[in-house]
Amino acid sequence: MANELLNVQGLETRFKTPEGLIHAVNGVSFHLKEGETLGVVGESGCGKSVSMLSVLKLVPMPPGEIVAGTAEFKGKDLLKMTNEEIRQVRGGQIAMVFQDPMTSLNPVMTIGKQLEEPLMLHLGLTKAQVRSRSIELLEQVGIPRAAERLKDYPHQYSGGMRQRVMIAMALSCNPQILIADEPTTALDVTIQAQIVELVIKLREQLGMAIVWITHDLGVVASIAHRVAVMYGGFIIEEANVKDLYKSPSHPYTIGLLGSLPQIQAQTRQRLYSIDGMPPVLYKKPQACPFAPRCKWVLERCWHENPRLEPVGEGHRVACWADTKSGSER
Amino acid sequence: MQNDNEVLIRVEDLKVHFPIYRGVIRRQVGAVKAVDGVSFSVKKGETVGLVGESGCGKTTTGRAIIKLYEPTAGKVFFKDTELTSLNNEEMRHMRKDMQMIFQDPYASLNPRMTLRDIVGEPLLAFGLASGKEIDERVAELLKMVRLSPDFMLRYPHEFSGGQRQRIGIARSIAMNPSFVICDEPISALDVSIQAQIINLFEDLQRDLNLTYLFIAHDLSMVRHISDRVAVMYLGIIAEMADRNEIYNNPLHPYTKALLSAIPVADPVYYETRKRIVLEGDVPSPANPPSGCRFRTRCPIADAHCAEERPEFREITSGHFVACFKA
Amino acid sequence: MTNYIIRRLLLVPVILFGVSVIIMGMLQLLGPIERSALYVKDFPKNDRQVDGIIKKYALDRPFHEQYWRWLTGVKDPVTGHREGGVLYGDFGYSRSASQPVIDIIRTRFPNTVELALWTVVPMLSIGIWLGIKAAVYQNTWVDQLARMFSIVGTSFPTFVFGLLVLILFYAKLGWFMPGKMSDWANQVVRSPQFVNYTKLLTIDSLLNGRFDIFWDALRHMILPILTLSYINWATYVRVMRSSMLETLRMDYVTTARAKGLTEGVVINQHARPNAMLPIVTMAGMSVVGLLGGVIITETVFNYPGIGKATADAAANLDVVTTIGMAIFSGFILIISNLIVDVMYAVIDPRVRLS
Amino acid sequence: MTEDKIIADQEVNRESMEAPSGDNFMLEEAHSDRKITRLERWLGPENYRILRGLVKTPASIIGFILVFIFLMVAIFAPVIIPPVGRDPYKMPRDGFSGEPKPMGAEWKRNKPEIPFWYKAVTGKDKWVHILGTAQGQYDIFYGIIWGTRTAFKTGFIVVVATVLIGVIVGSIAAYYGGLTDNIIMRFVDIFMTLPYIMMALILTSVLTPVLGKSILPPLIAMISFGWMGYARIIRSDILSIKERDFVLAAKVSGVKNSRILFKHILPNAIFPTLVLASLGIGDVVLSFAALSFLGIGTQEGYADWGQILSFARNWITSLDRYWYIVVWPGLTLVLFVMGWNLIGDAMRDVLDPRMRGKS
Repeated sequence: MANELLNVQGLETRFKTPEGLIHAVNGVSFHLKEGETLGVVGESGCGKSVSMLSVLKLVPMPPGEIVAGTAEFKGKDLLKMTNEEIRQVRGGQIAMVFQDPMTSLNPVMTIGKQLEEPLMLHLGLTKAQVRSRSIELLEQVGIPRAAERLKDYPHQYSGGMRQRVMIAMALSCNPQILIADEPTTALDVTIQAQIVELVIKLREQLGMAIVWITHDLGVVASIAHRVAVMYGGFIIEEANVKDLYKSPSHPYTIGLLGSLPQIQAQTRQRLYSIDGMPPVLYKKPQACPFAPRCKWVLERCWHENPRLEPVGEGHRVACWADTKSGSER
Repeated sequence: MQNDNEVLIRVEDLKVHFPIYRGVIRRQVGAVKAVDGVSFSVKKGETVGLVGESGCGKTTTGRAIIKLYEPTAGKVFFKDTELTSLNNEEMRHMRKDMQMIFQDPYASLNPRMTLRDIVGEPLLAFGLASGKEIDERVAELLKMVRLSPDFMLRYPHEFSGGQRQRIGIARSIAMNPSFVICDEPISALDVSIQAQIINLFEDLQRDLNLTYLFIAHDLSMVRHISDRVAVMYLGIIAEMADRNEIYNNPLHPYTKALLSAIPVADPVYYETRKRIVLEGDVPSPANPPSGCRFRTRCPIADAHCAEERPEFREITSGHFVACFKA
Repeated sequence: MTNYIIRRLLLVPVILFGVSVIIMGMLQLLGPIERSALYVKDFPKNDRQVDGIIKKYALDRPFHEQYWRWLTGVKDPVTGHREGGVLYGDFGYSRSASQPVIDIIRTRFPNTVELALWTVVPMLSIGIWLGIKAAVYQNTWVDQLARMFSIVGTSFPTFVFGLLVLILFYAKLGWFMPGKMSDWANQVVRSPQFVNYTKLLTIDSLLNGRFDIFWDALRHMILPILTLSYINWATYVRVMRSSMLETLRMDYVTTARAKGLTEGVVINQHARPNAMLPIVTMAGMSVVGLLGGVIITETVFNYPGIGKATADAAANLDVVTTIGMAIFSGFILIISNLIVDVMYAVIDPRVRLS
Repeated sequence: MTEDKIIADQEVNRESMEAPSGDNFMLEEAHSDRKITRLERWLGPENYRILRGLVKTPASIIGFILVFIFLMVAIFAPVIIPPVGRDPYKMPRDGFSGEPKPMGAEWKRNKPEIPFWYKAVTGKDKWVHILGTAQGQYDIFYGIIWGTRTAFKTGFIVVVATVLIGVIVGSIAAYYGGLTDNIIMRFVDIFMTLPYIMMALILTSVLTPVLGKSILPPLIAMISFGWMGYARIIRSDILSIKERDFVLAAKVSGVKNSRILFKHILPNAIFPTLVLASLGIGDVVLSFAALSFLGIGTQEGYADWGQILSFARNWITSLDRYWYIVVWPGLTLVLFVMGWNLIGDAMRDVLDPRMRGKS
């Protein structure tokens, strides 16, 4: 496809820990089109953050290790790039925003200094240009008195403001892709709404593609065009956002959606819950990782790991069972 | 249970201030007014939800009720007993009947004690059981929270977050309390586990006739489990009403904003929803704004709001609001 | 920050008071008669003299009176001449060195300062540099070597190390020697032509244009400097390594990398300034370490600084001198701790701007 | 689109999920796949991790071996070289000449009995000064072997005493808090301002006239100025544990204060202190040797490593000939301290806060 920006195939990443090898990502494939927002959803430890960090080779190595896969960005494999080449991509063409705005900014460096680094590095602006661009950026993300606040240190900003700075920093070089790694998880609901609103506004202005990683199905529904659900280091379902919420097809997705209370419901309904717990991936799953918790589980699920197969227009599911009928696909 | 109108807990104008020391000789220069005048009551058998953003004082309120923090002012009545005047030993005995579940399941269990010791500790503390009896009761409690009694001699680190939270719940119901404060019991858990724990809470309430004060920041979960909901902002209760009333007919501008900020797992919803996005951040509780606490972020505030603090008044039956404009 | 500095400054007299009380308190272990000998130049010859001293310094009185006399001294009612009084700079008379304690400090302290100054600079720079390298190349041979060096270093007692280098470089090779300077150099330095600008021999010799004396001084100082440095290197390498490792795991380092910054910028501009914070705190502690270190090092190398004076006095049970030295070094430590705290505040904006 | 429509949509979705809805099945499996040993159960996860981290690295194993060898030497000192005279800690002297005797010189006076191993190892019938003598004809080999006992003795006494004082003072400060805490900790600060070696030196020189020249004055001095670190650590550990949720939970469960302190707070707070303290033996021995080296403390001829080394101070100009006075006791001291430091270094790595919670 011509307008395909990023194409990741068969990505595998694992970590060495004192307890043994953790297989965090076990073969993740997805693509991202220009201007599109992809939501990546999953519970803690499902490998969603690690996959995205792997794409930019930001996984700490050691203990991390990218074992297999390709990640083609505009036709070039990011994973095969030299450190120097991928450095040019980071911050310039693909930028990231992290989960905890409290720890993601350098505490002993002014906001202004941290903002200007990518500008000078990737755009090669002069001092004066850098300054006016910094002020412009801060204003763009809604920070009042931007010129004065450049001199401030991160601890003088509130959590929401810091996340705005992080976004400003990420967008400073007009990246084609913004990877947002749970950017609102550490924030309060009203601040989260501010940030989501801001990103939607900036997306319209700048037209970048976004990968939005989160565990919150609600936030994804408000911002994503397409959603990938992850479990046990795999993508287990992927669909257009409306299709996914209207007709979830993987038992895990069904369970996740069912376990959320309905905000409109006037009477109390019992929540649907998934039994058991997410797996700890000391072994690379050879069968479906969700089988032990699945209510549709079939004999086949215990031996063979299903691959993502299309079930509808742009809707792919990795499951042996047809959740509509309960029988094998 | 709605028929039973007996009030179990009544909080009257509760204040908890933490002093701030500064300067050369560490003089007290002010106080963090974490809770600054909160009144509400919880009826027997019901669940009252206490929601608010971080720093609004909801956890402090919960801890002050059970006297983990000493209240600065105000009164707390449990049944007929006034708690703030009790001494430590008297309060210790009250805790047979009122319990608490903590937020972080990793931090709330002593890593050096077995499940038996953890769950059985309240029994031991009140000298109600010993030896075999404790084993039997602990096994029973573990079954009630759907954990295998075989786990009795294991240590907390062998369990996942959800399982640990079950252990904490088992401990809290060991003495058959009538009132349990749940302090953000699900916010540290994964989505798929949250529903398990919520269902467990509902089952236990039904089986043991428990009364809950359910503290959380997740409005949709609070609405799901609560009979009545109180919304806190910066140390005060902004609005309190029946669960459907507060969601269908919010009166306080903060409640409205909070409700519109809830992420709803439905993309279609966002095509029509009009969002109220609040400007700015929550002010510091050490230096709260004059008059109405919310006026600095309120879209409809006027000069009057800065001068006077709005009274927490009943608009319609059971619907309380602290706002002049309501 | 001004508030912070004022608070720290106000603490100085409090700590000094505490230090002096502890030191004086130790003296209470001795009886009044034994203590009376500590206060005077000549050992009292008969009972009347002893009684006189006890009366004069209130040695049979409660502790606070003794302490007060010790602080302020005694004014002779007839001559108006003051005797004793730490506050007036009278630390008593050193029997082991046959001169007033304050004179020992005056003549010998510059020597110790010279030694310390030469030690601190290489110690800090090499220690920090090696620690960072070890952290950045964690688990490579650089790291292993640095760790080994740090463990061996911290295990080597100063005096063993000092004696070993003496065997090698002095007794066997004759390259460097103990003491402060050769006899011929001593004569030159004492001559009126030689001007003592700073009392630091290495600097004064250069200012006087006497490169031969500078070289001589250096030959005497190299072994003590090495001895004082290596143990501190070892500690700095270890602390810097673990601090750097911790910093490299921080989110803002990942942010810096995600911005596309080069590894050099990430390490030198983002990680290092943060990793240095604990080092600044440690610098205060290493002044304590240095003061302990000079006692032994100066003794081993027969270097005439206050450390050797203290050791000699202690070996001769000359309590007055040791106490004078302790008060003096307590003072130095409090001042250096103050400087370290202020430095910390300057480096860390979270402290500076609060 | 209206709200009703949305709800209807969701109800449609619900229907497609025909599986039983949300009952809690009994959880039969614990979370952890790992086999959990009895030792781990007993120590708890944190302490088990510390212990495991300790025996895993090669450096700490070398450390343990070194310490073990020294322990054996201390225990079997009388077998290695039988004591001479009434006080075994008094180094036997072969005459009164100042000049040290070289290694292998014949031992003429005050010889110990010949132990069983001697002939087999050295091939000689009579005692020689295996490692030479120090000034005053003190036998260095004897001093090193019996000095090992001195080292363990001093190290053990000082560590136990300082930890005891530190834990008591630190717990009192942490438990009472407020003004008590403030006063105690300022006191600790003041003690910590003073350079350790210097204060130990002074107190020893004050105590020596009172108690006489023996091992006692330096021990008391080192205890007096060595406890503050432990007080600080235990205080901060107690304070951090005190705020942990499980302590609050115990309080809410109606547990009495004394039980909270002894069952919940202390067991979780004290382990790092105890482990670090036991490794402090190396430092204590080093300081003790330094005091001896400076010529204060024990009486001349007492079997301790620092004292043998101090003899070298008088022979600095001829150390090329008498190197053995420095090298053998120096090497012994270095190996002893290094043994403890190797364990301690591994310990510091495991106790490092950034490693916590990683398992």
